[in-house]
Amino acid sequence: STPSSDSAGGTLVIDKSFDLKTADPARNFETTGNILGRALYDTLVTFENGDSSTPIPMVATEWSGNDDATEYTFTLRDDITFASGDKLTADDVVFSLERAKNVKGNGSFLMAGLTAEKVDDTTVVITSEAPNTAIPAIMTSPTLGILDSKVVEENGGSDAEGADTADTAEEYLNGASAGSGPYILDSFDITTETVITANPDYWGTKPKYDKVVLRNATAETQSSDVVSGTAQVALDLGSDQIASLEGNSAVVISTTSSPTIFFLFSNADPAVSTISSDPKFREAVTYGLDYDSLLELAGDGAIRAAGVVPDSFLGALKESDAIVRDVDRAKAAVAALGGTPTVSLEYPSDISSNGLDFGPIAERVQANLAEVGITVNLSPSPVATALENYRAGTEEMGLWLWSPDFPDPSDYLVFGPGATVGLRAGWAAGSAPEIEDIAAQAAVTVSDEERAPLYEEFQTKLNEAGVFNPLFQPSASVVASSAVGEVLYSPAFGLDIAAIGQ
Amino acid sequence: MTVLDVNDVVVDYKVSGRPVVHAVAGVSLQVGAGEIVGLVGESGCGKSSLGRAIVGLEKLARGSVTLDGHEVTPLGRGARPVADRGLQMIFQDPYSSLNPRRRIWRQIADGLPADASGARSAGRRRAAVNELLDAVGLAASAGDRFPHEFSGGQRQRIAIARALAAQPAVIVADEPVSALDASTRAQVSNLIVQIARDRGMGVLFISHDLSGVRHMADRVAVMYLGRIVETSPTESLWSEPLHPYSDALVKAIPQLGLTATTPVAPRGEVPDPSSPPAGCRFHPRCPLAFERCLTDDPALVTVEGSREAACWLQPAGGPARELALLEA
Amino acid sequence: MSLLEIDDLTITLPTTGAGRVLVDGVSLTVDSGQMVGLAGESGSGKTVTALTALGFVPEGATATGAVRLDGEDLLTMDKKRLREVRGTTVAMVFQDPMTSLHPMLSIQTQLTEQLRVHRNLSKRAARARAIEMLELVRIPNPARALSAFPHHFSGGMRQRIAIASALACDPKLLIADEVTTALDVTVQAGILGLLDQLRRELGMAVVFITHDLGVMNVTTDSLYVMYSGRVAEQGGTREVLAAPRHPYTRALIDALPDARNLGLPLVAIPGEAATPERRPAGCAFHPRCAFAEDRCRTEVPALRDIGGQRELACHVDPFATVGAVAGAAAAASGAGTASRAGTASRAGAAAAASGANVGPTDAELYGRSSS
Amino acid sequence: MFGRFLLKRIGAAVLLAFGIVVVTFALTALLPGDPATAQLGERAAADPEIVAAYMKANGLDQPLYTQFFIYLGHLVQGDLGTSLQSRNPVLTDLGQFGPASFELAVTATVIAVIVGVGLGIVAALRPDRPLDHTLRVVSLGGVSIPIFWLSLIAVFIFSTQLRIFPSSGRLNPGETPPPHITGLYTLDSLLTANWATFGSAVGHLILPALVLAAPMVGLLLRFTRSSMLEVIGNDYVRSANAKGLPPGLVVRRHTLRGALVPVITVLGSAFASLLAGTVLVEQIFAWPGIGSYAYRSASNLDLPAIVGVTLFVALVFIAVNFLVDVLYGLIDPRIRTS
Amino acid sequence: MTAAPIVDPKIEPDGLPTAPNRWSIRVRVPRAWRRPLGIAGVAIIAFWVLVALFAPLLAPFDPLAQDSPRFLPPSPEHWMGTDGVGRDVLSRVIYGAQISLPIAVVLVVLSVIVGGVIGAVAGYAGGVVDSILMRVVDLFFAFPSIILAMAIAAALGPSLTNAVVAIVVVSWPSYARVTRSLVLSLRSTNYIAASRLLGTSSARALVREVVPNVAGPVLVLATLELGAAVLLLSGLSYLGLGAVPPTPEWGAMVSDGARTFNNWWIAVFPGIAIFSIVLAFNFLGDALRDGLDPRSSKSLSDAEI
Ligand SMILES: Nc1ncnc2c1ncn2[C@@H]1O[C@H](COP(=O)(O)OP(=O)(O)OP(=O)(O)O)[C@@H](O)[C@H]1O
Ligand SMILES: Nc1ncnc2c1ncn2[C@@H]1O[C@H](COP(=O)(O)OP(=O)(O)OP(=O)(O)O)[C@@H](O)[C@H]1O
Ligand SMILES: [Mg+2]
Ligand SMILES: [Mg+2]
Repeated sequence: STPSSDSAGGTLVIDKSFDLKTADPARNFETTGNILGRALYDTLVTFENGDSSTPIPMVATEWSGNDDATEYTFTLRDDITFASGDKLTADDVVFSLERAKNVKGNGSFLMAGLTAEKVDDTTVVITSEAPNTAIPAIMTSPTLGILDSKVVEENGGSDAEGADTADTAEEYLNGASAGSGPYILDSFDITTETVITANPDYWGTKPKYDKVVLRNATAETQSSDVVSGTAQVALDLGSDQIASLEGNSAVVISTTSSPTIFFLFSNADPAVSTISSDPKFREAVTYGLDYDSLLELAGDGAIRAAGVVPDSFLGALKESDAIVRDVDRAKAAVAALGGTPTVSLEYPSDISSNGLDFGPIAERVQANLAEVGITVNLSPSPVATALENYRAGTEEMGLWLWSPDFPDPSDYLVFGPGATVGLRAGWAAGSAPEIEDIAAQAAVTVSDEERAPLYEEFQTKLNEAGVFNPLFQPSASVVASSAVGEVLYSPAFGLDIAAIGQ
Repeated sequence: MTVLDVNDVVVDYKVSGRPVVHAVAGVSLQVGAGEIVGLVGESGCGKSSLGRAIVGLEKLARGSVTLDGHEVTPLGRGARPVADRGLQMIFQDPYSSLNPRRRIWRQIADGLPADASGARSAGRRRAAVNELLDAVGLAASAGDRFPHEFSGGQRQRIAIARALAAQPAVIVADEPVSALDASTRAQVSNLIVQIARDRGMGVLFISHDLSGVRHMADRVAVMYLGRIVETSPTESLWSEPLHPYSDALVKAIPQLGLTATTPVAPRGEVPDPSSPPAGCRFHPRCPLAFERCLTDDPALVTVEGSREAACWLQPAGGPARELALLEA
Repeated sequence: MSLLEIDDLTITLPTTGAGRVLVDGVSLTVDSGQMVGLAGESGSGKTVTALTALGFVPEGATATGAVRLDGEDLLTMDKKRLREVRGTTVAMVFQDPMTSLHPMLSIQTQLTEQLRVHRNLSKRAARARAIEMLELVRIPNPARALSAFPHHFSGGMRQRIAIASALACDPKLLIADEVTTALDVTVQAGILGLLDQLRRELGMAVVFITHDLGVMNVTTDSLYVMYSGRVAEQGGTREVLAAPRHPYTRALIDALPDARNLGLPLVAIPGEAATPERRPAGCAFHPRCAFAEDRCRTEVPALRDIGGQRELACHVDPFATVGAVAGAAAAASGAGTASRAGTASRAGAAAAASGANVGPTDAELYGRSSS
Repeated sequence: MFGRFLLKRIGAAVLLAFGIVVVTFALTALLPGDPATAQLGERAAADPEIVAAYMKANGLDQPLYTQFFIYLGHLVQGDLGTSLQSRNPVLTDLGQFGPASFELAVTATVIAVIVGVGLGIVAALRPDRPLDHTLRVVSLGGVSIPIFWLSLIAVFIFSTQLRIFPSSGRLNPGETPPPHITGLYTLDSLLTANWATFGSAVGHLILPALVLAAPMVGLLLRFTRSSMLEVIGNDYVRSANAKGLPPGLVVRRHTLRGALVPVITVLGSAFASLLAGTVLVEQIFAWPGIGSYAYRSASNLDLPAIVGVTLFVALVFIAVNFLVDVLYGLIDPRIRTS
Repeated sequence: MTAAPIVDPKIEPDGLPTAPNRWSIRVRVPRAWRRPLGIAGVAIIAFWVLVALFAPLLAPFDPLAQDSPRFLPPSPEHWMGTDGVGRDVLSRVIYGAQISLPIAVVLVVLSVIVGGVIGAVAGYAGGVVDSILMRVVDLFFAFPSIILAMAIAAALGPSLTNAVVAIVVVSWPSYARVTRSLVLSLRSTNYIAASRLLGTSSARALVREVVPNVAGPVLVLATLELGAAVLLLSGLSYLGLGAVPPTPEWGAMVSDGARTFNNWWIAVFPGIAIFSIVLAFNFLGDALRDGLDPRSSKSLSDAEI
């Protein structure tokens, strides 16, 4: 029963701290589900393993957009068959995309404003209401994995409007996969482990491992599992745990920076707090934070977030553009505020990202700001409760993270005033017209050359406003047993299982 | 002069899932001032239940208890009416009858009537307590101690002192000496007799020890299975009992002396009080039982002088018939 | 050879400081078929002494002397043999029938287990024997009783079952420790009758322990009166109780309500009983004794033969002659009169009624002289 | 007699279950969190349409009292609702996680009984000797040790360092669970003669069960000892000794039988509280049981699951107590007949 | 007719084996403590009380200062090493005593008050009042305590105060049960009956006669429960439902250390602190229980589970 990993055809055990909810790609939008979805379903386009900058062909061999980025045409392969024996056609693509939109799941927003239409059996056109250069990038999302429409419909699936109640295929999809990906679903369990086996009829490069076990394990156990050989790949080890594995010949560690951004915000809504909404306070925070000491907590491989857009994305700010701590300026700002400003900082206490907990970061923030005369009371909550306040925009200060929904800087316009995340920080529309203008412009600009400076400017202005303080991008590490070799972190999907050992 | 009049008292115990136990099934009894009335009977016949019912610790299912002409009410939530406090009780177990956490004198002082002025001078109360302690033969210094520092006999004296504090007209003493050693038993029995005589206080002395009762009581009531079967002056009961059960009791006592004979046990076992036999309750064990006893339940009637009996062999209004002769 | 011979038994419990002597130089013999009584106040060592006849010594205590049962010394016997002896040669019945039977085991188990162990009987044979035993102790419907549990029986019946259980393996000696104390007089009379009958039918010897001198008087042949771990006086039961020689025996009798002292206050023994922890030097009874002399305070009186097959441990022996008794009575009676005034009429009636050979004045005498 | 007893018990259980549903619902009324936000993703939660659809789909748009009555209606039909997290019927989840916890708790109990009762007897047979004093310290140590800390140390020593036992889960990764017969992997694999799985299941079970047993060992040791001592002092044990019975028989038949009743009470309560108390251990050993389910449900505001788990554990508590009473009856005839 | 007592007038309270004077109360309580485990318990508790009182003097560092390197193993400078944000673990363990001890006491006092009053009322009033109150107690007993605590803590948000509330909610029933059973057995005692016959009202008898007798056993239970309270509190903190960072609470510290257990010192030392104080309370409670009379200790052990 010991999993063998040295030879092709063996079993691979991957430790992951589960946030799995469903195996129905259209309803999934969590990391573990993405890893699974990536292995079970093909998407129109995808990314090279370890990369998230340039979409590459998958089901679609080629694609092109019109000039104002409102219409993209995808040409499909015609040699893909599903397990049922049916051929993958444009109908399946349209069904899958429309279904993802209409089931109103966590990932449905990807298709918001988009419509997929079949032109012929191998051509699909996606139109957008507004210019949207991110469409190819969006199409890489495992949420938009392509299902065997016939099988899914037979099992209660629907792609029509009202699918949120009409579609009942989830139960079926939790028991069997209806895709054309490199793996097929063997057993699905959201708490212990989910097993997939190689798809014998896969049209692309055959994966190395016949059977892959995705196993739910806490970060604490992952490290001992991968050392002892219980698991071959560990995905959630934080830098502190990795540090203890350094030099261990049994494992290979691959570290890159993750596109996740940890950020702090000070609520700009005077109704929530007269202190945090004061620009002087924001200045004090912005210059009072000791970004280097925070980066230290994030560990080796983490990098300073100069702006909200992560470094690997178009339009990211250079590290040299990042805010530098200026204690005097911060103190002066505090003095201008008068007294000892006291605020409460809320953060989710029961989740971690890339092995990083929010607690120590919050404690450090507290210590940093104490140095410049700001008293911060920490208010950790289970994420379920904290999210409620966060999303309602009632947190005085918050410590959160943002992971890209798709690898395009447009995903970061939500930080603008009046946008989703901006509102959570009490930053109402109209409170910073200049930034809003830039954001609006960036959203509709098609060419990369023009887009990049716009996003840079957007971020610089965000930093100046100080509502959001981007802290760092943590490192993303994958630890694999040396028999498996280096396993790359995938910024877009978390992990590309089929690519392991290739 | 009768101070305590117990009239047709019934005490029931209801335990869910079981038939009601008539622990006391219609008992009438009088105690005069300065009189010591013994109440004897086998274990479980309802002596304690009757005693507790008399002082108000048990609810009466029927009947009444009258003290000095006014009816005594069972204890409620509130404080007991002053008039009822003339009835006090002394319990069998000297260890559970005193609060282990309170000093003796405070426990005794609880019973002292409030001063006329309402003022409760601690000094005066303490003096009263000392007097009571003296009356039961304890040094005043005993008042400052806790119960665990006393032996069983001393505790019973303290319990008596506490009961005396309320200046009772009648004390119900529920086997006050049966838990004590023979020699201590003598001391406490003597004390009770002396106090009753000195203070003109009635005593209902419950006991299963007939020879002890013989020594103290003026009159003895014999109880069997919830009923009183005979009430007689002590010596009459002893020398010529009216009821076969009284006779059996007397004969069962092992005696001292060179000529003492082996005691004789009545036949049979004590029946279950929840399902007493029909007719006379004693008939299954009675050597003299005849047909009528199997069906009709004899009432307690005055037989001769101050003697009462509940037996078909002893007709109301007497004369008393000697059982030994009937047997022969 | 007597069935049970206890010879100069001393049991000491080593505790920090002075050891506690529970039993001090007790000698006792029981012949076959004899019923021997042990009397004395609580804590005088009756139970501890009797239990040595089963080879039981209190946990941690050391016993010196000898306890010979059928010639074998139980104190030096090995454990296996001791177990054989228990139940077969000697058996025991305890005071409280409510607790001496196991509440959760059927009567059958409790009656047959020793038969199965000691006699190697089959289940069926053991059962037959158990029925026989229950019949012997007059339990109605024995077959049904076997499948019942102790709580189904009244106190008297339980005590009879306990006796049946003790007798199952035909012991030669039965230790009955206050077997009637917890029972009503009527039930007690039944048990006493039963014991008497069994002794006659089975020829069994009994060591009978009780506080109740009345019970002692009518049941036992010979009597040992113990005080504070020592034998105070010993002899034929009726003789001892009718004419006690030890002041302690006398005091015990005088404290009993009886026809002799009817109408008189009962006479209590002053002071508290000596305990192993606080045992006075010399004669342990001397602080409570009206006749104590200097010698009593220092010198432990030895048990000596006083004729009539009686033994006494008292230096003074105040009741040796009637004359001595009368003299002491005269000396003390004056002081006693005042308190008696209230009960004088009853006392007179009682004196007339009293026919016992110990006159009421003796009792008064005793009470007075101690106060 | 027994039927009446049973009926009374069932009545009490139903009343208690109702009380628990009421209290849990009342509690959820206090919860500030919004289950929809807790379950929905970042973007989805920002879309009021999706939120509304979600609320409607899960009946969360109704006022609480309506939800309560709807829940009660379903409850009497044996439907505990659907978990918001797993989207399985809560009953299905309980069916999956219940046996896991049960297996763990039963194993821990068995270990604790063997060790605790055994040592308790040893201590009672030689009271106030050095061994007894040592065992007293052991027992107090057992009930004093923070179980989460003990778990961590056990994992660190036995899994990470010595690698004797696996640190998490019920089986090796990828191993197929035995066919579902009882849901207890050890038992199921035994029943299907699946030795490899059995070995793996046992290997995974030992460490958490040992840790979980530690406080129970302490409790049982102390209770057995004091209960034994109390019984040893009883006349009926003296009687048995006076009958010359062999010491083994006296202990087994007389002493132990009398001493067992209080021990069984403790055992019953301890077992019932174990099921609820596995939260910490299951958390650390990644044991997919009721405890971790409860923790996840509580922190994700998964109301149907919270109510379901609470109800389940309470019913187990009642059932175990009932079992204890029945056992009493078997051991103690006085209770059987009265 | 004079009232000259027939009985020996010189009878004095005898000296029973216990000390025969009014010192008895003072002599009796330490007797339980004199057992070796009792002494050990008292000593450890005293140690921690002193540590808590003099924490500022004893702690070598500020427990909140993050100015040391992270993850330093134990060394002469940092006896217990440093944690993940560079705080001195020893100093945090020392300051932790200032949190765990007073909170455990507050917790137990609150539970005793709530449970004691409810139990006493139920036991003394009897009848319907008793039935209703006891059904409520049953309900809380059947309620899985940690789940209840989790739900409460999750509902009200993690904080020490809320954890205290949660623990009180789950722990008062055991006091209610003990108090009730003690009161119930006392209610039928003869001294209560005697006192009532002398004219004491039932409420007054409860206060004057019952409460002092219940106080002892409840105190013992409370001592034992102090340990349980510390455990439950640290358990909740471990789950992130109790103490809020950067509070140096022991359970929370173990939880911090659990993530990187290879830096064992972060979790091990606070764990030892918890263990030692709980053990001490149990030692003391156990010794005190030995000093109780059998009946009370039986009600205690019945309730303890
Ligand atoms: N509280 C009670 N509940 C139910 N039954 C009771 C209660 N108290 C007494 N009984 C029953 O009532 C009957 C009479 O009991 P009671 O105590 O009055 O007898 P007693 O004559 O005092 O006996 P004893 O000599 O043993 O003290 C007994 O059968 C007893 O079992
Ligand atoms: N197992 C024991 N360990 C220590 N001391 C004991 C033990 N058994 C009895 N004693 C002590 O020995 C003394 C004699 O006790 P014993 O039981 O023989 O007295 P007794 O005459 O039978 O009294 P009772 O009439 O109360 O039964 C008492 O002081 C008692 O405390
Ligand atoms: Mg009675
Ligand atoms: Mg004895």
